Amino acid sequence: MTTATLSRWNRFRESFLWYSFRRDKVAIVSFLVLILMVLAAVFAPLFAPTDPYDLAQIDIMNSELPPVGMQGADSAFPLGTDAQGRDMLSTILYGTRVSLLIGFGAVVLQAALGILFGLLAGYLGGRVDSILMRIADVQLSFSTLMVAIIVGAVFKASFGNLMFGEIAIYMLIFIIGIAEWPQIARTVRASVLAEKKKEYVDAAKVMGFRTNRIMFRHILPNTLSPIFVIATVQIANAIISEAALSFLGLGMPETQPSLGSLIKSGFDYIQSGSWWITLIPGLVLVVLVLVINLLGDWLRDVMNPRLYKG
Amino acid sequence: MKNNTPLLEVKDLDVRFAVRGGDLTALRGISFSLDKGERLGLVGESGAGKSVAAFSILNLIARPGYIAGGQILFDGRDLAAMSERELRKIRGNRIAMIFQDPMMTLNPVLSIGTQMVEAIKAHRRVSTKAAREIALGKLRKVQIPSPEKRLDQYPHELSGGMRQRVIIAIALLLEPEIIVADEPTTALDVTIQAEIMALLLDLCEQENVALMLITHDLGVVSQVTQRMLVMYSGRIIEQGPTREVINDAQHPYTQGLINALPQMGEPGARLFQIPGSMPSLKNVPSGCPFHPRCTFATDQCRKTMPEYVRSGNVDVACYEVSNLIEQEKQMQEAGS
Amino acid sequence: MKKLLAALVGSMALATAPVALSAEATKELKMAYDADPVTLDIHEQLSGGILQLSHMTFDPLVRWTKDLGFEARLAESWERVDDKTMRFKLREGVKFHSGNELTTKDVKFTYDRLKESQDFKAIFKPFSGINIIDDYTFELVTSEPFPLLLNTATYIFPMDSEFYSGETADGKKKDAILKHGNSFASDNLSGTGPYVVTSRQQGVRMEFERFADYWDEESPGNVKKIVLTPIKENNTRVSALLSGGVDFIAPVPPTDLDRIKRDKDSELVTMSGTRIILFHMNQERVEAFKNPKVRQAIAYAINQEGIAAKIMKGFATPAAQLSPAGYQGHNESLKPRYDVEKARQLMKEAGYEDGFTITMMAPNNRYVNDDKIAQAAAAMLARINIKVDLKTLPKAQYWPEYDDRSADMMLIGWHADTEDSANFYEFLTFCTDADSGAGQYNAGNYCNPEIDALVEKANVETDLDKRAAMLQDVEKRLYDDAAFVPLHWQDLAWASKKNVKIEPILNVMNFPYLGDLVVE
Amino acid sequence: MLAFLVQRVSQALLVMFVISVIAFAIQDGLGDPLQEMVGMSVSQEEREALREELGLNDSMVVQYLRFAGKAIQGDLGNSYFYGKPTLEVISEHLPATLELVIGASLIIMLLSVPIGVYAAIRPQALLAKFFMGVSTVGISIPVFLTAIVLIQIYSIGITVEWFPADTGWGQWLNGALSTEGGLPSYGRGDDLTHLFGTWYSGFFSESGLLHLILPCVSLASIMLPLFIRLIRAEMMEVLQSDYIRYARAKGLSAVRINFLHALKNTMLPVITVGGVQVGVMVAYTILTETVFQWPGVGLMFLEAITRSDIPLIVAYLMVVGLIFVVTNTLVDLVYGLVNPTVKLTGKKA
Repeated sequence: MTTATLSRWNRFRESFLWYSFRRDKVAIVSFLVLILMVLAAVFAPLFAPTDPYDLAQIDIMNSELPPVGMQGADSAFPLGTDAQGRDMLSTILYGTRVSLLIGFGAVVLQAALGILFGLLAGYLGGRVDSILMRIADVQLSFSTLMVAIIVGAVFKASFGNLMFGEIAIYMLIFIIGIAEWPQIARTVRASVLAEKKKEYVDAAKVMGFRTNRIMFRHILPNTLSPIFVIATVQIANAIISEAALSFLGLGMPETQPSLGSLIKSGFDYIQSGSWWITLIPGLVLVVLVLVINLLGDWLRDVMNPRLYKG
Repeated sequence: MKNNTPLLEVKDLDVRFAVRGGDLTALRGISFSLDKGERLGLVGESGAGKSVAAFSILNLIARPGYIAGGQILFDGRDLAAMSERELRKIRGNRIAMIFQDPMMTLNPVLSIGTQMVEAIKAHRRVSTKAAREIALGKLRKVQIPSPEKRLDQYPHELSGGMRQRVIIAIALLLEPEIIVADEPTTALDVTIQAEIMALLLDLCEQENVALMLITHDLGVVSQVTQRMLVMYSGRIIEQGPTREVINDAQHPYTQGLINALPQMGEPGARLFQIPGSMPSLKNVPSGCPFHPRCTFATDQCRKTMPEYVRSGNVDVACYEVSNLIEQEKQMQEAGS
Repeated sequence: MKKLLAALVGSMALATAPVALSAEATKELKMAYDADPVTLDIHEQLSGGILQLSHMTFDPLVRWTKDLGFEARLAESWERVDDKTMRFKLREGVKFHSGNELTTKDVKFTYDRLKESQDFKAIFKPFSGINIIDDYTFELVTSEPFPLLLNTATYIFPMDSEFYSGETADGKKKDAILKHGNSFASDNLSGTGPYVVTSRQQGVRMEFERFADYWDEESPGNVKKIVLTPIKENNTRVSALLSGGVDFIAPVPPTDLDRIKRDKDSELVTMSGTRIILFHMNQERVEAFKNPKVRQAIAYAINQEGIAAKIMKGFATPAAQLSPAGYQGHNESLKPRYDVEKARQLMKEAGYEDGFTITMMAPNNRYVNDDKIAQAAAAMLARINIKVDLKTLPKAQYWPEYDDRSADMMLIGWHADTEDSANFYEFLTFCTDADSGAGQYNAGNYCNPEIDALVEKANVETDLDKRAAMLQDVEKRLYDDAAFVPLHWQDLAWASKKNVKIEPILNVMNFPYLGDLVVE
Repeated sequence: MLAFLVQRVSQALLVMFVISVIAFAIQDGLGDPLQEMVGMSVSQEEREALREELGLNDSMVVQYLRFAGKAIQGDLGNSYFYGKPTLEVISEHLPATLELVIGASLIIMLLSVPIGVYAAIRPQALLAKFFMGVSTVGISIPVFLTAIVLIQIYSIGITVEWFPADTGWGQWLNGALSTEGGLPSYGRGDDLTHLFGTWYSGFFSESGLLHLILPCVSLASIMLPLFIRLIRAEMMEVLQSDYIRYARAKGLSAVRINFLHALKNTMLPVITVGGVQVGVMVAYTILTETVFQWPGVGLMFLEAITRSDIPLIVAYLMVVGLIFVVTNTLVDLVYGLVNPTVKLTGKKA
């Protein structure tokens, strides 16, 4: 039975990835929950009863209503309302969208920078490697918070304050992207150093391929598995970093809340009665990040060839 | 040379790997024995199950492999059924192992001294000083230059050959009755291979230690071992005294192996090659596993697994051979 | 390098004091404010924190009573000589922490230093001089007839002139006022107040001990030692009280009021404050704001009661004017006028039926719930088609933006230093005039010379009733002209363990007289 | 070895230089320090005079050169708010943060090694799966949420009445779950023992230790899960290697194989990654210190930001940059000691 040229779909169905996914209940549940949340977030305008960004719909008089099921609840607001009288359900949907946008956006930026610098440092080695790694060290000594303060200040200086509302999302993606690219760069560099020793790289050199063709067409595909693994963890980290920045008042503005800034705005109320303003978005954030981390774990065990034998 | 009870007897050993889509059989009911001081060779292409056989002796097969059936009798007790605690007393003490790649066998972060002393203290109640003395003795025995310095060095500071000498020294530390060597010289460069193999042979003879040598190099087998087994796809297809098997190979596969040796052909002629390749464990052919590559294959070979038949001192599992023997017997009866 | 924790500040005072402590001062008090004083030099900065420290370690000539009256402290009695001078009789036998006697030379020293201080010199501008009659009588003279002389006298905390004169070991003048350096006065203190500072670690802890020789024997206070810890985070400060870590906290955020009421062994005290929170509508930036109808429409659109009830949790008094109750300028007849229909109608009359877009800015950590108030206001304006682009900033970044008037509507809170209505108008509604400093915080660029003239006249009117009528008339005109959008007066709240009787020592200016605090 | 140290010192100086340049460049974006120093009713020209006096009106380059000139002699300027040299202010607050990081690191080391190794040896065991689950959830909860929950439960105390109080087991469950709290929820306590210079330690007094518990647990809650998963993954990989199989072939005991042969090899990558995380942890202290009012450099930095006390901000960024380089160097040294295959100057890829 010679291996017929299986279509891409068959190859996927046959692959170990699909096989272990089917058998790993945790992975299935996490994946479904993630898909559910992403869909709910993307189609927020459809599901959300009210549009939290349209200030006219918000009435201060029904602020801090408890979720349905507790006394004093109002059926129009299933999950209750926040301090401003905004419907929690719709604000959370929009907030999840913002958080996911920031999470994925930041990681895409991190991956782009990380892969580029990681490949260059790993493959070229020598002076390029030490320079890039020094830059990475300097970068790592800036925690996300400091980068946020610095970039925030530069943005304000150049664009002035009024523009801040619209560009907050892109700025946060830029901040978290800049702050954390060394993590991916180090991983890529480590696996490139390992791959570089292998014969197929010498074979490619012998065939006279140009350096960047070797790097991107040959070495990069082989380092994809660690990148995938760290990328999922970084998405979870990015969402948590945004929440931390919002807690310190450097994240999203109140008018366009992300999950993090929702938690922050409810923070004062948590111990004084209306605990739901912080805890419900907090719960959503924890579930979202948990699901991504679980998928990351599963991916790591599947992708990591060495563990495959175990 | 054969006294009545063999030192080690393997009966119908079955080893399987629990992998996706059902179990793969790596060893299909193999049986052989090893006498005191005897040197036995296991030969076959890679993937025939040689290493699995070696590791199963001390039940060191890594998950998901497991011993599915059969017995490994040593000193009257079945190692396959023994508890981990009991087995630990035998490992390294009465049966020692030598792995293939010296670069990977020694723990990179522990000194040679530590790794030798700990082996002794695992089985003998001796002081560390006494253990170091024993270690030094063994290092001298394997002719390592300035052994005292070696004890405090780390594996990465020694060459491949030097490290294999250390590993042989470790194997001999507790005067074991059997050494199982899994391709001990394959990873070394050619010049050192002969030297190390000679050292191993020499020491086994001096210490009267039985040697079970796993290799794919027929040259080494013919010089070092007294008996040999030829394995193919998890089964022993031929076993007997090395001299007889090499000179008068019965099984077509063994003949193919021997003809493939370069010195047998005329200079400049194309080397002989056995057509096809070793079947993967996932789809082992029916009947005699060699039949797709065998020129003498008949329907019978394709349907059922041939039984062993004795030809001289050699046991062979091949219908063609058993038919030839049958015909010879009939001719002798007819002739007499 | 000063030894930090055990440094005895103003130690000479204790060393010489007689050993016998007044028997009843035995209790210890652990308290937490949201910040600790930035310096011990009470003339370095005019802020709530420094004035609270002054009342603990110094005594003023006169001090406010609970009902905004005056109580004699170091000045035993006073009488008006003519409409420009007031004669004061100093109390005798009062000792400083350093053991020196209080005499009029200390008052003169303090007066001169106040005239030098960058923060206080504005308040003492009306004063032209001080005449020393003898050791225990002096006169304060103003260049013009000045009705608020006593109000300002509450800021004079006589300092120990001898202690603060001369030079320190390394040649620095002891009485120097240094804004950003380390002056002698910022680390050492000798006053007449009930407490001596025994140790201080900036931002971490501050310890006070009862002054054995305190002149006010009738004071019921029985607290021997006070430990002040600054706890910035509201949540943590309230948790510290509830978990028994501290006995007295201030301020208490509105969100935690009922949690403290529910807690059986703590007690909550609230009072309506005198700090007005309001929005300015910048007429120069937005053409529509020039039209009084539009300003009134906005005034009608804002629901002060809703904000006070829902956001401030009933912890603020809705306002329709600047002067709070108790101030001369307070005009009873002015009530908040929330009526969305009328607001829409006014917008139609002014021709802005489909509204317009404006920018709004507010601080997010200066006043209680400042960012939440701004958000609520933005939502209310959206109902009359005024689309608001809101931006909230930390106070350090907000004030430079405020000075540059960089948004159409800006939030500000104001507390009159002189506890008198005129101060509101001078800073918030006067036509802006760079050199005189009038209207410095008038972010609305509102200018009504008539009203300014009326206030000037009131400032020199010594007959209090006439003055009150004038000031109330000013409030009415500002109300009719909708010069700004008043929101509420921020209430004050303190909380303590049940056995710490804080209610009697608290007042509207938020200067707790801890010297008289009784702990059961 | 010397070359290695010289290289690291030069890197430290480079890091600090870059940070100071960046910090100065964004100076005016950080707000106006005058607001905090002056009362509301101070007139405009008073402020102008003060601004002139502080040299705030000079061009950014002039200010930076003046700063750099003094910085070389170790004087990083005076903090506007504290009125004292910034280095003195930082040295007063640094011990509190270091004690927090030390406490959290101890918790992490004591817990992550045993749990990580156990989860690697018996990945299928229920307890291992439980630990892994808890660690994954741990990573997903932001630190300030953990901190509040800890304060509510262990400091203020919660009374649980979910279960029917009339039944025996209900009462028992209610009792078991309720806590009276009592653990301090803010500050470092009042009885600190003086070690040296400005280091007042909380480790040596009962009240000091009590005050350390909740903040250290909160800070550890971020890194603990990361280390558990790292040790588990690394250990499982090491257990597959030939030298472990050889160790078993030598008949060594399982304990010796796991905790010497395997663990020593496992700890190598954990040390390098762990070292980097210590640097990151210093940044997380900002959140923990805010919630627990812990007088460390984190809280000081945050207040400096709200007061835009620029010299203090610049000094803090440089000191944290230095701490990061120092921890990196220490990590490489420790790595060199533990991993014999690495000469002290080289760094194994």
